[in-house]
Amino acid sequence: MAGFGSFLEVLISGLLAGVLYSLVALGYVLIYKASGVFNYSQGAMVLLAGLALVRALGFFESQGIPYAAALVLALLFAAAVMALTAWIIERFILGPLVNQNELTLFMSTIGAAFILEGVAQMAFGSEVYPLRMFPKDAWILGEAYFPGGILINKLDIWGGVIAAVLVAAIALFFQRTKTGRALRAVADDHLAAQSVGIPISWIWFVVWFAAGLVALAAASVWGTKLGVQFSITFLALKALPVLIIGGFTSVPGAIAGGLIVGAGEKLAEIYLGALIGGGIEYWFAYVLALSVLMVRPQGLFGERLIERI
Amino acid sequence: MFYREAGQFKTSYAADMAIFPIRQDRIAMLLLLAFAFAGVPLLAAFHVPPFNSEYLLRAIILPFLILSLAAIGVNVLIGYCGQVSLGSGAFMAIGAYSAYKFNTGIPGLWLPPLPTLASILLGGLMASIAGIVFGIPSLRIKGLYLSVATLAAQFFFDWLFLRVKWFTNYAPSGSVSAPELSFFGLTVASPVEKYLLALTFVCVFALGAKNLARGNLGRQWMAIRDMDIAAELIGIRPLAAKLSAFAVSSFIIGVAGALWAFVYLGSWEPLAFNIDRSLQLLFMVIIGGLGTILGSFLGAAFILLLPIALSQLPAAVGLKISTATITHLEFIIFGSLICFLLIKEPLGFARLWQIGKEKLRLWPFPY
Amino acid sequence: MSEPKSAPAEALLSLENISLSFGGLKAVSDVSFDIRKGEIRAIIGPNGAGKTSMLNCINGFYHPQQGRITFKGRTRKSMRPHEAARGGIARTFQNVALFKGMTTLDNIMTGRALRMKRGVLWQLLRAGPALREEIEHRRFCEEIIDFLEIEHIRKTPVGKLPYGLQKRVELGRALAMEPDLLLLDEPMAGMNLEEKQDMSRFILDVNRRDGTTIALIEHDMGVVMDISDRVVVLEYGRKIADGVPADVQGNQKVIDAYLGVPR
Amino acid sequence: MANSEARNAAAAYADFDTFPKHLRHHARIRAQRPAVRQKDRGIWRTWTWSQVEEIVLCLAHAFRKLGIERGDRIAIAGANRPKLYWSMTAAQALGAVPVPVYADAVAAELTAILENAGVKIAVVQDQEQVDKFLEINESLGCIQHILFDEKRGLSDYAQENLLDIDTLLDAARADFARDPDARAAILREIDAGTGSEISVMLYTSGTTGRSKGVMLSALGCVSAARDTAGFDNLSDRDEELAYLPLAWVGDHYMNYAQSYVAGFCMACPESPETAQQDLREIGPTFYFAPPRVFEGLLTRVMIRMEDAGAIKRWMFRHFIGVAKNWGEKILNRKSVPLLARAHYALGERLVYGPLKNVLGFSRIRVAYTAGEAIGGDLFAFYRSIGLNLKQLYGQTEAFLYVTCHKDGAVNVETVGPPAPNVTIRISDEGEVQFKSPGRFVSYYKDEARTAETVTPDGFVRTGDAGIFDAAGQLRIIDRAKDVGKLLNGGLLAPKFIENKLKFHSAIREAVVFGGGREYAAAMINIDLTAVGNWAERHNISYGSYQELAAHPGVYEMIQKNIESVNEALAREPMMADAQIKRFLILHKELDADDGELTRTQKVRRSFVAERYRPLVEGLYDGSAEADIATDVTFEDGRTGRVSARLRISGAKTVPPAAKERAA
Repeated sequence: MAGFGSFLEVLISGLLAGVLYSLVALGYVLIYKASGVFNYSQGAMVLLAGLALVRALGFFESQGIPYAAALVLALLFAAAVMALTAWIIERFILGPLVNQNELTLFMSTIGAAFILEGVAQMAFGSEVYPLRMFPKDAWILGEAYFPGGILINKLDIWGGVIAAVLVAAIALFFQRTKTGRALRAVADDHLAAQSVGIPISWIWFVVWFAAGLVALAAASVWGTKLGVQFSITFLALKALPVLIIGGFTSVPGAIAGGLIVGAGEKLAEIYLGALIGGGIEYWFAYVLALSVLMVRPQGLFGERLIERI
Repeated sequence: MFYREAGQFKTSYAADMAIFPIRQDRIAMLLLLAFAFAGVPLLAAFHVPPFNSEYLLRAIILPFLILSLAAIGVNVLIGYCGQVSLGSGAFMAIGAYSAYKFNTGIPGLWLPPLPTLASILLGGLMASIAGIVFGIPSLRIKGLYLSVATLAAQFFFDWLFLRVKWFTNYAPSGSVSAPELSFFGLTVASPVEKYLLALTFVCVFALGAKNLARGNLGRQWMAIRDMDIAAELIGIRPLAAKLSAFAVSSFIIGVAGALWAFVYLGSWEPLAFNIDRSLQLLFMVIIGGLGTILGSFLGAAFILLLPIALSQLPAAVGLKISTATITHLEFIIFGSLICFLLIKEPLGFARLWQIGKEKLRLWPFPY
Repeated sequence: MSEPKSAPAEALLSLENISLSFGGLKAVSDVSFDIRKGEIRAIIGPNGAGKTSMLNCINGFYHPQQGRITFKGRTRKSMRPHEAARGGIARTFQNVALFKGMTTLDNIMTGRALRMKRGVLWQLLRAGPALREEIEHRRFCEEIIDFLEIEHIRKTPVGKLPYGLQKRVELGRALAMEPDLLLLDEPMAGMNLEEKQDMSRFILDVNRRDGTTIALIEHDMGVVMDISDRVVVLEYGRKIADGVPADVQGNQKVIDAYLGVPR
Repeated sequence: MANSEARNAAAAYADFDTFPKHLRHHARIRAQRPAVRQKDRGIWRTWTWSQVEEIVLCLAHAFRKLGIERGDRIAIAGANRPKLYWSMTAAQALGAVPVPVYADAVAAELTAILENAGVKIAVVQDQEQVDKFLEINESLGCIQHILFDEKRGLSDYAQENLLDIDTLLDAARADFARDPDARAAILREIDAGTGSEISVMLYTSGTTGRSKGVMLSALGCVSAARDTAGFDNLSDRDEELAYLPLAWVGDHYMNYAQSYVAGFCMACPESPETAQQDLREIGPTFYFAPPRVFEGLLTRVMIRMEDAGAIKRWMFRHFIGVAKNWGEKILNRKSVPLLARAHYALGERLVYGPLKNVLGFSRIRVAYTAGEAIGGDLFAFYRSIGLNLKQLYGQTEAFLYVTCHKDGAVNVETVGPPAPNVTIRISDEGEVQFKSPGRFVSYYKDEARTAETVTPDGFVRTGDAGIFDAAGQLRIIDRAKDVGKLLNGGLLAPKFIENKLKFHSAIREAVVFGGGREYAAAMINIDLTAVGNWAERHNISYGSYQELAAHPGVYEMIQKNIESVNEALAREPMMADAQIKRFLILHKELDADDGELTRTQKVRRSFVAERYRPLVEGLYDGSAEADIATDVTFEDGRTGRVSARLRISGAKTVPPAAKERAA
């Protein structure tokens, strides 16, 4: 045990890692909130967005375009890919399944995940592609107070910044835009939304596109951290406990859940893992989530349902 | 068209409540069973194609039977009781590793090595106990929240069997091998013997599951599934109903897991029971048809055979495609077919079967 | 039919000073009334008067914040659902709450769940005692099917049935519990004249033949006045009248409530 | 030894001249074979012959305790329930006379019958019947006890003379247990019964005037039933569903008498709504239905097939065509080319077999239709798909059979040769007259009408006009008094034309006029199911029967139907003059409650002509419209007045050229 300094370092790095989980979780929340669909394919979307980004970046750079311009072009390209994806999913999968039960919709997104994973790798390759969008070096802070100081990754800070920007953007979107307000109406009652004349297919497209952009943001951070590769889809599974802790429908919940999971996981690994064997971060988040649910079945920030009969 | 039901009337409730009340169905079922139990081994013995191929029995029919069994277990929980679980793979793993431990003996508990059958059933029992424990949250957590919560079981047991070496008898590679299979003195080794073993298990369990599902317990499960509040108000205890579904479901899944490890794989690693297995089972019951035993078989056949068919297809039509591309294509086609089926028939193959049967019964009328 | 019962029967259930609220919203405030053994007790009132909430308190789906419930001589603050069911309270719902994926027969059989005792192992074999038990209860349910005249839909999944028949099946499921107290929440809503007559006949038959105590919510005043022994009237969660149909009908407060006179 | 026993039994069998004696015989010979089934509480409850015997003895004992003596009358009312049938046998066991009455008869109709019969006890099905009988008895007063089968809704009834059959049975069982002689006494009563006693009284609904009580003797019933059971080889292995009205001779003959004589099992449906399903479950081997049932069934078959997919529709049409060509020949065991036989066999697998299965006809060996003439095409359809459907011609006065088709010699134009032991002659006026074993004794308390009906030499006048064809088969043309002449001298047989019209699925009922007029004209009732379905497919919306009936499109369709009938008539030399020139579609369905139909759903032509006189005038005075106002009875018993303005339309007749060519 390295004392309080080491504890603080673990805590901070955990919290920041948690923010990165939140980035992925935000995509789920967006879609669930607006359409009641639990989107298993969010992980595949991150993979698709990441591959599109990194391969386009490589291509533009190889054409002699300066890095900054190439990056902008690549981001635009990836965004376009996500828009197309959103359109296809809405048009061919979710559209025909409107009014089906939650479970069927969930299964269909698993099907979509298979398709996206296959398409992404077929179109953009299936190797590990390094991405250098954000600095990966670290800061050492507080050497004055703790022996050896506290090591903080710059990338994690970037992740936090991006998450903050996204949350703000989503909040603005929901509060201020007509489509955003419509989205909330749709979430409450599909029929009601239809009766006030909002085309539900448009709303679903918008929300899937938004989730695609969130996936792109997540991919840029995670891609920088790990390289863009197939295993990035497993992030989806990492983000699920974040989601249940925060509640499926809550944007702030996704952030808070991420922080809790990130910090809890790291601390547990260090302090608990030593006792019962390593690798517990693999399941710790889930058990944490389960305990939270036992107390609050709708998650920390979820909306409580009053049952009527 | 094949049905001649005129004159088939029931003079007792027992006959009216039979699994196959229609004579033609009974005959078809008996023929099928006779073929499965006697026909297939005989054909194999006399080397009649395609049953002379070891590949067919060992790599297609055997896994189909065992996964059908697991799917029946999953269906009890999801299809009959409406509790969505994504942790079925873990319960298979519990069945497999517990059976392994019982089969090889647990000196710490003064347990000598137990016979294969006892080990397999005890494996199911262990899974059942774990199922009850992880089913407790279902009392407060509903719907998708519950399904995600069940992933906790999946990841916890994945980790447990990987990291806790006691379960693998400290095998250095982490991989374990099943001892010789022996039932009441009979050794089961050849593909045909293994096939008959798995077939027996599947038939017995399918019958048992069907009996439960159409009895008092099954009705309670379905009541909880269809409208839990009303069920509670007519005196059904959600706790008992849900936990019994978890227990029965996990037991069947656990036995299937033990069979999967002992009979099909022979030697295995925890990877054999990861989240992909859970999702695969989930697909089987949904594509096959929730709340039907038949659907478990149809779903298992489809999900298992589809990738095999897909991987054989390019070669069969003479296309030369790189293996990576084939894998990706498989992903795409598999995903598309899933979506297509969900859109076309959300109630699964069993529903299609039922519609087809109804059509035959009413033939030539359309309805 | 309308002649008063001779000796004043004892109360099967009494509710004292029940208050119930959701968050800040008061659904029921300080309501007391009783239901006597063997009577048909109607609860009426305009929409949103708290009638269904009262039934929900009686069978334990809601837990009132204040008040006491005495059922069969035992007094408690609130009921629990399965406790109510075991105590002999059955219920039908305003918006039919059947098990949609099951047949008429299976729905009614669920009403017998409490009385079926055979263990899982026997059920697994579906032989011996389990089969005998199943048949015995099937026989019971068939009597109900015969009574409610729903033979022709015995094996139809209830989701496919028209509304009127669903209401009947739901009554069948409640009857299968052999209840002492039967709570009916708008049993005749959305029915035509003929269906209403049938339903009234069933309710009266159950009451007369089996001596089942019945509490019902109903909007059709004709039916209420015809079949009920006593009527309690709620408005905005408060009791405004209680008595035999003739008295209640003449009560000025009740007339105002129904005509919407501002208070 | 077993052989001689059987021989003895067979010899003794010939002496059984009453139904109770037959019951005792079966209870001895086939004690454990099923006698009666009833779909009850979801399953087919089955009673063996020995159980039935015990119940009937108990019931008879109960009747006796209630004061029933030889010759008393007992009314039976309700649906086809075993206990009602058993009550008949129990009454017969005591020498009393069961009087089954129509369950749906209105009170006034019923009062007349009960008064005429002077019934002492009524055995009824349920609360509905109890209410009716209680009401009637307030004025009648002769009914001493009312016994009921289903106690639902009756627990509140305080009337002392209201008795539950089950309670009576329990009491009787107790009596038997206590006093062995009680049972023996009933057995003695059965032995004392003779074939000359009246076995049953059936009230005919008659197309004119009040109902008459047809008295049938026990031996007459038994002999008639035995003759025909032998004719069709009925045995104790046959099964049958009893679904026809108890009071109709058809039911009493087919379900009651035949079952006792042949010893087969009779099944009772669960409720009228489930009768079709119950028929399918039982899969009877012997079946009897009036043409209207076969007609309704075919209409539903055609409607359902119209909703089938294109391939199935094609397949259906194709194989029905094949059946039309060969089915009848195969059924009559004529020689048929091998290829056609194979083609038909394929059709049997794909269409006819399954069709018969869904209709519940798979196991039928013999099916009869009677009551009125059946359309030729309708008849041919069922025979072509392999259903051995035959016609019989009969009357209550004959205990049903006068003639019937022989297997292998079936011709739809005729009703077959005289049944075994029946003698038939055609009077000079062309009326069919017969003498048969089952011939009735007389009308109860109605000597005058008995004398009108029975000739001095013992033949019964049927009132039908008929001729024998070359093969010795009887052909019924019409009611003797209905056959008329047009002004130009052409023959007009209204029933003949009406039946041709009714074969079209859109036409439910038709009334043809023209006797003493210039030409034939028709009033049409459309079939709401068939036309409603047609309207749905053509996006025609309608609010009521009346609105649909008046729709121009419907008129057009009916006109086409009539014209096709005219073409068919043109081909018949004797009928060619009676083609229909003008018609109208009635605004309401003809209804037994309004007196327009008899209880057996036959048109009362003269009544209709009188009631709709303005319309009939309209048909002949050339006007395009006619007004009518009529009183109607609604379902709930209220009456009201309906008035309407109906369109009258013309139909093309086939020119004489065609007639000449045909001739």
